[in-house]
Amino acid sequence: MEDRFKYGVSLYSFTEDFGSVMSIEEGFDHIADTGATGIEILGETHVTGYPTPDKAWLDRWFGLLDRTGLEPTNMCSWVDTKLRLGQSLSVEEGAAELTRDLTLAHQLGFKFLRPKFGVISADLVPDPIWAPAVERVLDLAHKLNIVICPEIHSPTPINHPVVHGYIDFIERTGTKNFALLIDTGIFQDRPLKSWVHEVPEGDSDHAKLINGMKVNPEELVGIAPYIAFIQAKFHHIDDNLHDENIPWEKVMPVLKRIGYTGYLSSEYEGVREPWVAIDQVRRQHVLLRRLEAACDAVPA
Amino acid sequence: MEDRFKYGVSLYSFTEDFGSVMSIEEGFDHIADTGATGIEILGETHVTGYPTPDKAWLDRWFGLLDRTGLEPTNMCSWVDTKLRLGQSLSVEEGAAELTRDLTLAHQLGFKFLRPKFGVISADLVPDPIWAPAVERVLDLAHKLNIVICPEIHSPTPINHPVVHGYIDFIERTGTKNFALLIDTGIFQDRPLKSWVHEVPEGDSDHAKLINGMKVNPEELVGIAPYIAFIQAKFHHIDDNLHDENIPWEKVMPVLKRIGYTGYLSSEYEGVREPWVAIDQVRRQHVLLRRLEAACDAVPA
Amino acid sequence: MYEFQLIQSTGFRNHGPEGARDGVEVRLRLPNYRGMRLSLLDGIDVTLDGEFFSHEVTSLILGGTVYDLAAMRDATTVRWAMGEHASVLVPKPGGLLPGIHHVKVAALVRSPYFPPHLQPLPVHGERLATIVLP
Amino acid sequence: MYEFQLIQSTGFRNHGPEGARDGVEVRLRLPNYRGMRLSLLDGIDVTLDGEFFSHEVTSLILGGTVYDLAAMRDATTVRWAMGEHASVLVPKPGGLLPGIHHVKVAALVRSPYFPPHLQPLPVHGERLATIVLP
Ligand SMILES: [Mn+2]
Ligand SMILES: [Mn+2]
Repeated sequence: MEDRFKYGVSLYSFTEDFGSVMSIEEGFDHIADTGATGIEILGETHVTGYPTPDKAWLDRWFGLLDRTGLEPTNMCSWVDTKLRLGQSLSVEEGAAELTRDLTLAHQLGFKFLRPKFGVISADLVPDPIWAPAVERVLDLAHKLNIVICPEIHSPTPINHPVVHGYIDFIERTGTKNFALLIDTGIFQDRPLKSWVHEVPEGDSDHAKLINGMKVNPEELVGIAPYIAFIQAKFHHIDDNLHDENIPWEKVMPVLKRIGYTGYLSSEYEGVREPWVAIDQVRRQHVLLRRLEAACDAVPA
Repeated sequence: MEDRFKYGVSLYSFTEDFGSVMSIEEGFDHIADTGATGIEILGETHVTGYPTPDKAWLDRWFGLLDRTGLEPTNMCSWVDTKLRLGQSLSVEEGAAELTRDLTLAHQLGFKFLRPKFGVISADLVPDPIWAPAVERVLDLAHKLNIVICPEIHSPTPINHPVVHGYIDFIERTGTKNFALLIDTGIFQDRPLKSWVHEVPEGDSDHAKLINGMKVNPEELVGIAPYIAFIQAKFHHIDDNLHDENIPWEKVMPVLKRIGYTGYLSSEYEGVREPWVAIDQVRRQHVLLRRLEAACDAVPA
Repeated sequence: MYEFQLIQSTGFRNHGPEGARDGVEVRLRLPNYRGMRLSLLDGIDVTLDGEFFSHEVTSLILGGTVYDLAAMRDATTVRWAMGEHASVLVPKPGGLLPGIHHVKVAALVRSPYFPPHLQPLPVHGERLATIVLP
Repeated sequence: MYEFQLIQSTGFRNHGPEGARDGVEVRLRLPNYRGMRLSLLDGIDVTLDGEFFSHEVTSLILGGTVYDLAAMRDATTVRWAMGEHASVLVPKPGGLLPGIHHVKVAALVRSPYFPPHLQPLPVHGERLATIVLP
């Protein structure tokens, strides 16, 4: 079964739970009980004492990995280029943010690091320091065996200058330590019934984010060699196991066809209520595994 | 201010929170922030490892008392006379249950122990082992400086053979270590809007429990010397700081008149939703303190 | 910490060796506001997608030990503590298929301080829950 | 653990010496799904019973230190961590009377990965909350 997907869950799924009804222990248990093998986290959310957790927390972390058999997959981080009002981070400072998170991710056993760069425009062009800052830490990433992957996330589609820029960077540097992370929210093709994002209603992006980018999953084919990790973003799976927003029946066969064998890491982002995500993630895993089995049953 | 009431809170108030959205640390913080000085608990609910908590838990307990300045008031316990199907506890077994809880209550620093005895009739007459079982532990209670107080709780009113039986016991034994605990639910004089008890709708007690016993607070006068502790049971205080069920404006002056200077220990028992009790308890403390101040302002 | 609902999302799973499932586990929070000795629990009725399993045929898995109704009634010194999960084991050969299922439980709890005619009282839970793995 | 709501029930209290209160504290959970450096918070507007206090006059008490807006903007190395409470300090001489009050807050959060025209975005909370002690 070398060519099967790997199933994971991001603790981000439990955003409405974490800190008020769930601690990291329960998060591990909920993930492990789905049969997933990987856990994804947000460094600044889930690591107590970030970026330098104390020994007690580290013992707890490795104890939980050990008990549940989960492996750390991707750690999400931020490069807060607008940390100061009126003065953006320099390249050196950006590289320092990346170094901080590469170091922590490595310490915790992660293989992927997703940095979210600050942007400079309404269409989310990242601060141009991203390229030289990443270039400065490629050697470190190589040494730590971590792939840095920027997230292709709605409202940025696949065919977009930002994505082209990332691919040009990979080609120019020849690095194996920088690749793309796809957030499946870009495939959303039906409107959200509940709006959970921060973007105000009057904003030009609002309709796009509500209705979905409707990126054609076939577009994955063109960027296949650059995809390192997939966040299986979703918003609601109904009582008939039907995803109301993401066309998994179109996405999964393409992922099979391009030979993706990495993680599908659940990212639930639905109604803002506690105790909803736990079962939603379980539903998604049934749905995805069922679709994968159907794909595998068809002779290639 | 020697003649003022003492204000406390029972962790029972947070029944819909405890274990799913609140741990004991938060319970202490919520109580301390009301300005209360006392904390009441249920042994079997709030003591991890009951009846023999380990050293780590005990350290935590004393650390919390120390940090918040709260004093342990009453510990609630049960004498489960129907522990076995078809065979009630013997007197010896009942005394052993009491000994178990006296020991724990003392270890944790409590001054009162409320045992809830199993009953033998529809009108809640306690199993007759209660008297000889209590009698066997009176010396221990004396040695540990703990007052054992059965709870006078709806649907049992003040003027009832069960209460008379407790008073006869006190008179007969001359003990200072057995006295009455009054649950202010007996004064409820308007119907509950939400029903949170286990008693089924068809049951004869149902209407009584919904509508309230309407015990006249003046009846406290006749049992004044026997009252050791008061659980300030309530169900809903509305946005105008008006208690919808308990006539505090009648209860508080009587408590003043009989010279009660013990604890009013909040017992919220309203809608079964998390994050409701915390503010309801705060409302009750404002209401009770305001009524007490009004009583104190009237020249005696 | 418990999920708020009586029937927990996590822990709803098939029981027994993969490929030879012999039952279904339904994980519960403590069906009481106080920890209790197991002999105060008079078994748990479970209904899975409309199929009823009486408390006389289900068991409870607590702390790694399986208690059938007789064993539960004898367990006067075993505590189901506040904060501790337990699972009802429903004897259903083959288990359930992965997917969303309708689950109902009634935990029969004896509270000796309640009137004798109200013993045991059922504590009810009902929800849709998901079995992930076959 | 946090209460679920942004504005916490506990920690809503008067500030300053008893009898000479100089403000009101409104305790909040972290107004973000990730811990953040304090310089990403551009202050917090508070409305108490209809009386508006701009983020330019309120302060934040975090880890025992009081940050006014200027100090917050400078605090590029101080973190408001997930799980940590902080309180907005509202300058209101005399404080509030014990009782139920209407409280609104807007925490102004800068998220550099959001478009520049959406900086800062307000994170809103509104509720009735109770001051217990004078
Ligand atoms: Mn994502
Ligand atoms: Mn009571």
